[in-house]
Amino acid sequence: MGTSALIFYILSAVMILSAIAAVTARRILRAAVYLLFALGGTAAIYFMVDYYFLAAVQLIVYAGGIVVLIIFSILLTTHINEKLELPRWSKISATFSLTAVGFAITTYVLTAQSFTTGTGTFADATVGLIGERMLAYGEGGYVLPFEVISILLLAALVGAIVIAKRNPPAS
Amino acid sequence: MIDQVPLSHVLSVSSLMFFIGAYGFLTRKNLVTMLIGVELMLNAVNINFVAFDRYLYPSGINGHFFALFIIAIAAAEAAVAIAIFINLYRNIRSIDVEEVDKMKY
Amino acid sequence: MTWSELLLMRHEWALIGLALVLIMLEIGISDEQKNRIHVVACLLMAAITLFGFWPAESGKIFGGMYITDPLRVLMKNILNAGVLIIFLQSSVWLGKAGMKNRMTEFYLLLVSSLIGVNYLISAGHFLMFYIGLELLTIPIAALAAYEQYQSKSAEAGIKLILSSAFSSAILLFGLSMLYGAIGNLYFTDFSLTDSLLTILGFIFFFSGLAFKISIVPFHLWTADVYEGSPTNVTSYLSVISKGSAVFVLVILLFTLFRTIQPVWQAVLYATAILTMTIGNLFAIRQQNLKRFLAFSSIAQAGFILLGVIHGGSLGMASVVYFVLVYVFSNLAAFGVVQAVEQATGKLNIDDYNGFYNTNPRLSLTMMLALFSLAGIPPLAGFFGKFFLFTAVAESGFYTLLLIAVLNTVIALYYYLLVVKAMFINKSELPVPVIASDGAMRISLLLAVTGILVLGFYSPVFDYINELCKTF
Amino acid sequence: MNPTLTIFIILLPFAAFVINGLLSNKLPHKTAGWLAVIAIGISTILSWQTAVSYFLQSEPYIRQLVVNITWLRFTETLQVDMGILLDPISVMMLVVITTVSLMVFVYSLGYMQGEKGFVRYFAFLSLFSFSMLGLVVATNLFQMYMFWELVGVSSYLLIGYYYNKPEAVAAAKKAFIVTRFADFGFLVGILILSYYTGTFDFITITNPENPAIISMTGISFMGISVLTWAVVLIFMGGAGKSAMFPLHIWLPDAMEGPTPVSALIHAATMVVAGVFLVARMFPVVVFHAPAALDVVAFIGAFTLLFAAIIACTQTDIKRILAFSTMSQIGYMMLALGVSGYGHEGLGFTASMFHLFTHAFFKALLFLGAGSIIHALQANDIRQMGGLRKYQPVTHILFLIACLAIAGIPPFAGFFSKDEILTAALASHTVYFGIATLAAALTAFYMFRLYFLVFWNNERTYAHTPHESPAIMLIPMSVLAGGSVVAGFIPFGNFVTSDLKSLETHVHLNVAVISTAVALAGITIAWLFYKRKSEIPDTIAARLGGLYQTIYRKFYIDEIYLFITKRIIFNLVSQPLAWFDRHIIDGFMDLTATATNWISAELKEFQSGQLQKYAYIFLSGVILIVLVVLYTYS
Repeated sequence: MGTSALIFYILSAVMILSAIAAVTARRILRAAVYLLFALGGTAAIYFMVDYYFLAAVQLIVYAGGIVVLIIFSILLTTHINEKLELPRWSKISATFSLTAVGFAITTYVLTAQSFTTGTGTFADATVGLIGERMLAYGEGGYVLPFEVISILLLAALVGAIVIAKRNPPAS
Repeated sequence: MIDQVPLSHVLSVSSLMFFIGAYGFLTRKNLVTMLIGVELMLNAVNINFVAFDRYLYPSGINGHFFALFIIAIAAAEAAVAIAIFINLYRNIRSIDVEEVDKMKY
Repeated sequence: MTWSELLLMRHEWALIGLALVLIMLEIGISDEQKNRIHVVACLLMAAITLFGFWPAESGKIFGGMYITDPLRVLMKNILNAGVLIIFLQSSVWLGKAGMKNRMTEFYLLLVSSLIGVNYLISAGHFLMFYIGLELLTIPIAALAAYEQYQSKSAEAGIKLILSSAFSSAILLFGLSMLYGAIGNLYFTDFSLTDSLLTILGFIFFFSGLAFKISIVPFHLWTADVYEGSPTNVTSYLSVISKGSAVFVLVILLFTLFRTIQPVWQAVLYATAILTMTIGNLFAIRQQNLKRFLAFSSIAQAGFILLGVIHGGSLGMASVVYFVLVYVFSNLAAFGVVQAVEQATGKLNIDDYNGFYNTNPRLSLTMMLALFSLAGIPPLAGFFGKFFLFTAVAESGFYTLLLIAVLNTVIALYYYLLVVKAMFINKSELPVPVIASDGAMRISLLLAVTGILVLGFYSPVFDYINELCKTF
Repeated sequence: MNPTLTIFIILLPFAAFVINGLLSNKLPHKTAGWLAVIAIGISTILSWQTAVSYFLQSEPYIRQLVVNITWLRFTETLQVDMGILLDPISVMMLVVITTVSLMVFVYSLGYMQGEKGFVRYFAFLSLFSFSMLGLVVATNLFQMYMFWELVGVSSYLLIGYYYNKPEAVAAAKKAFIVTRFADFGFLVGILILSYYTGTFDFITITNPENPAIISMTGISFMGISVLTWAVVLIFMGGAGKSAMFPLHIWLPDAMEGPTPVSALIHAATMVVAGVFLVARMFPVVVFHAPAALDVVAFIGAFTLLFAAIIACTQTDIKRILAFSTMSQIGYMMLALGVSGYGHEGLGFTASMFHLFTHAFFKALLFLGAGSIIHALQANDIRQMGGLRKYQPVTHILFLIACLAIAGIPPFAGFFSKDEILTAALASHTVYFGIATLAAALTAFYMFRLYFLVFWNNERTYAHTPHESPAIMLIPMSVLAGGSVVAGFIPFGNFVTSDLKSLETHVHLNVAVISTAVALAGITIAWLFYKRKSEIPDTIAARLGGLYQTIYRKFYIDEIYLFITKRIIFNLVSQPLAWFDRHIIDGFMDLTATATNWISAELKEFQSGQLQKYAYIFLSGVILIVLVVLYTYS
């Protein structure tokens, strides 16, 4: 086993464990922190497959943005020391068996599939290349989704503000 | 890394993360923690895209772009979701999912 | 990229333009003149809808990310017309105190969602498909929670956004597997092979889309969200959101997933039966009209699947035609519900007792809408169902046809319950005479004209049929 | 007369509907009522003109498409037209519908006077006439189906219209749903037929030499030819509208509607639509699907007897008439079922003839019942009696109708029933036996009704019943005139299965038998129901012949009593009525209950719990994956 393989397995273990912790921790704030670890681990994997830009985005937007958003909302809606109730045993067991079956099937299918390893040469995902592709409008160009997602972000922004902003109550 | 770790291992990790996320979504009582479950699921999807991209179709990096966009959309979705949570919290002083059941049958 | 190529995207340009105009107005207009925004929005939307019927060309731009052809343009036009009706029906609700200063945001969110619908239909790449789908949903989730001081509205928003996020995650998971199997996300050379991975990926992907159409067992959010949302948002969800998802489902199944037709036919066969039956069984026991219409729309979705199963141009034409009819019928029903709700706050079927005596025109509209939904000739809804049944008969699924036919009998029963309440039941305290405003009247007139004209004017189906043959 | 003018026959009532419907709040009652009456009046005149000019041309008559507009195009070959098809049966139906409608409209002016929704009532009534007329002139199956449904809708509105009783509402719904259920058989039948023949057009479809039709006889599904399936399914629609067993359950309940509505819809027009449909399809059925015709005959005969027996026990005047209608339609169906083609087509002619005469006397019976109900405000015949003194005109008119339906010469019913019996005799003795027995029962229950209402118990009423106004009596008299003379029309010259003239004449032996059984029925009714309160008087008058009286009383009366009370009433009729009410009806209620029960059991799925929803969502996905993967690997 090579070094990078070893790092991958360790990272995977950390990611999986923190993911499990994130969905079971009884203190919500801790759950958010575990989520941060899981997302950070993912970013590390992106690094390992040479997707540096994606890794950076993962850290900035996901870990930096979403997790902070989540932490804010937790602070706004719960007490720091509040412990979540444990879900009912029936719920846990039913859900556990369902997700376990789901995991078993998908893993079975994914491992049974014989993938033909890629033939093309790796297009080094440098920032420059990404930038060019983002603004290209031919085949393989992503300018259209790039523009459309700006509408989505704007709409989300407007939506979030207009809901969260408390108007003076109707007289 | 790609010459040392088989693709199926990466995919297994992502599947596991996906279903852990689903488990969280299905069992957690607090709405925010349910959202955490969704984020885990989306993250697993991203790993899938990246892994397929890097292992099988390295020349196109389409999966890479898809992952980028998923991150952005996840952020937007989370923002709106949290705005609604806060609004609910102001109305009923709770964000327990089991209390969000005024409408049924 | 030339000017004429960019013009292929004119539906989206027009809507983006509308959004910009709304933002400008919001900045430039004083609070007293806020009402004008409503007028401007309705007029511009009407202009866009009409403008959409300008003869369309086919083409692909942005390297195949965006595809357009006359059939897709027709689909967009149908949905634009639906949104126009919803705009018109919103005036009373937006005029209420507390809602007035959030009018622009309302239109902005609705228009963004409609832009999402347009991109969804024209998607030529799964990324555009996904962005379209999310752009369709996220603003609507915000709108579902728009009534800030009502916990029901927040509940609707939460149920919508969380379950939609969950379903999106499942859809994406399926999509990632399809990507793994094919290595391409453009629709143009998306060649599926028949492997376990593609089937698994397809089913995950399909469930995410089925969620938007409210196919059983992915439908459970529907009734709750419909009940809690403001009524015009409910109409949007039940007509535009569902209609666009149906359109895109048909496009995808008939082109990209053609190679695995036996798989999706089997899946649709089972879910269609479940959807029709469950929708009907639940509709029977509803008292709240919005929930009632929610389950009725679930049952209608089951009927739509009958045409999808067919897999040929007749099936496609029958689906497009049915959605067209469904847009008008459902919006007429929701329009009446909304008029009554805004005037009195009443939503229960019992509240409609003796409705005919006080509001003959509204109740006749409602009756036409319900009869059209039930499929009684010569209203448009009958032809919609008739073409769907013809499609099923042609594909040879006779058992399915029989079940569908039995389900229309059950459906008739509960639609009649409402008609009975309005026309036959007596009430001590009927709904008072409602003076609906001009915009609402125009919207109902449009919807009723649709119900009647589509039933009698046959070239519409001919036209759709021709488009589907060449698709 | 220019045949395209026939379009006005249909459009005029529609215009009346539109005007009355849109202006329901603004029009004064009188204007609205007379508007509708004038519209249907002109239609009636035009229909008679059409009939005269049509039947004056030399036979064989031709099927004429006087109006034809292409309306919907499904494929290059399959298209739907809207138009007017004139042939002997449609022309005859035009006359029947407009005439009876006109009488009912005029009658309603008096009967419904002062009712709250007067204008709406006339609007719906006009809508009904319009749809019924559109149905009979349909040039193709699809147009017929459209109007068929429209007829259903308008009758729904009319049945549920008048009384604010819950029964009326339930009845309206039941009528609509049962007939709709049947209509889906019709629709599927149309789909099959059009799928194979590539057309909806009647002239093409009913042409026995059409190769597409012949090829359909060769394709079999579950051992029966596709054509037979299609025809039987279409017949299912007809059985629903015509209240044939077991789809008849809606008709007795539909009597909750206003009485003139019953006269129009449930006696003369809508309920015979099924008969008309079978007659429409007749040429192809008789040659290529004789098995379907056997079904028609069997169901007709069964309903005929079944309904006649039940009618003997009923006490609600309108229910008696309802069951009587079912039974008479059974006659028509039976006659069609046993009919051949061309020279052997007596049954066809007889059926149409009976449809024609029945329209007059049954409408008259209902209007008479309306007149009685109007005077007494009661439906139960046990609360009536001796009305001949209070309502002399109604009495006479009602008697004429009773004689006509009982088949006493020279009233109309005699002639048509005679032809039916002849046709039945030529087919099978069992059918003849059933038809004869039912004829006796008909006479019996009609006169039971007649005696109980107009004679029997001469009670005093709290409010002295009064004779109805002229505006109600005049239409009744017109119908009574029809009931007397309609039988003398040489129907075989006009309406036949092959459009050529058919020689018909009264068959003496059949006529004697049928008249004899009818008289027997009347006599039984007379003995049993007329005398009741008069027995002491009779005894006093015949004191000298005391022995004879006792003799008669001991034997004949007791036998009558035994036969009527013990056997017919207790052993046959009542169980049948119970069966009808509880088993057949109950089946439908059970379906409704079961549906409600299932939906109540399922409601837990809709728990309001987001996570449960998501759980079901994910389970659905995984279940589908498991099933599909299992099938494909």
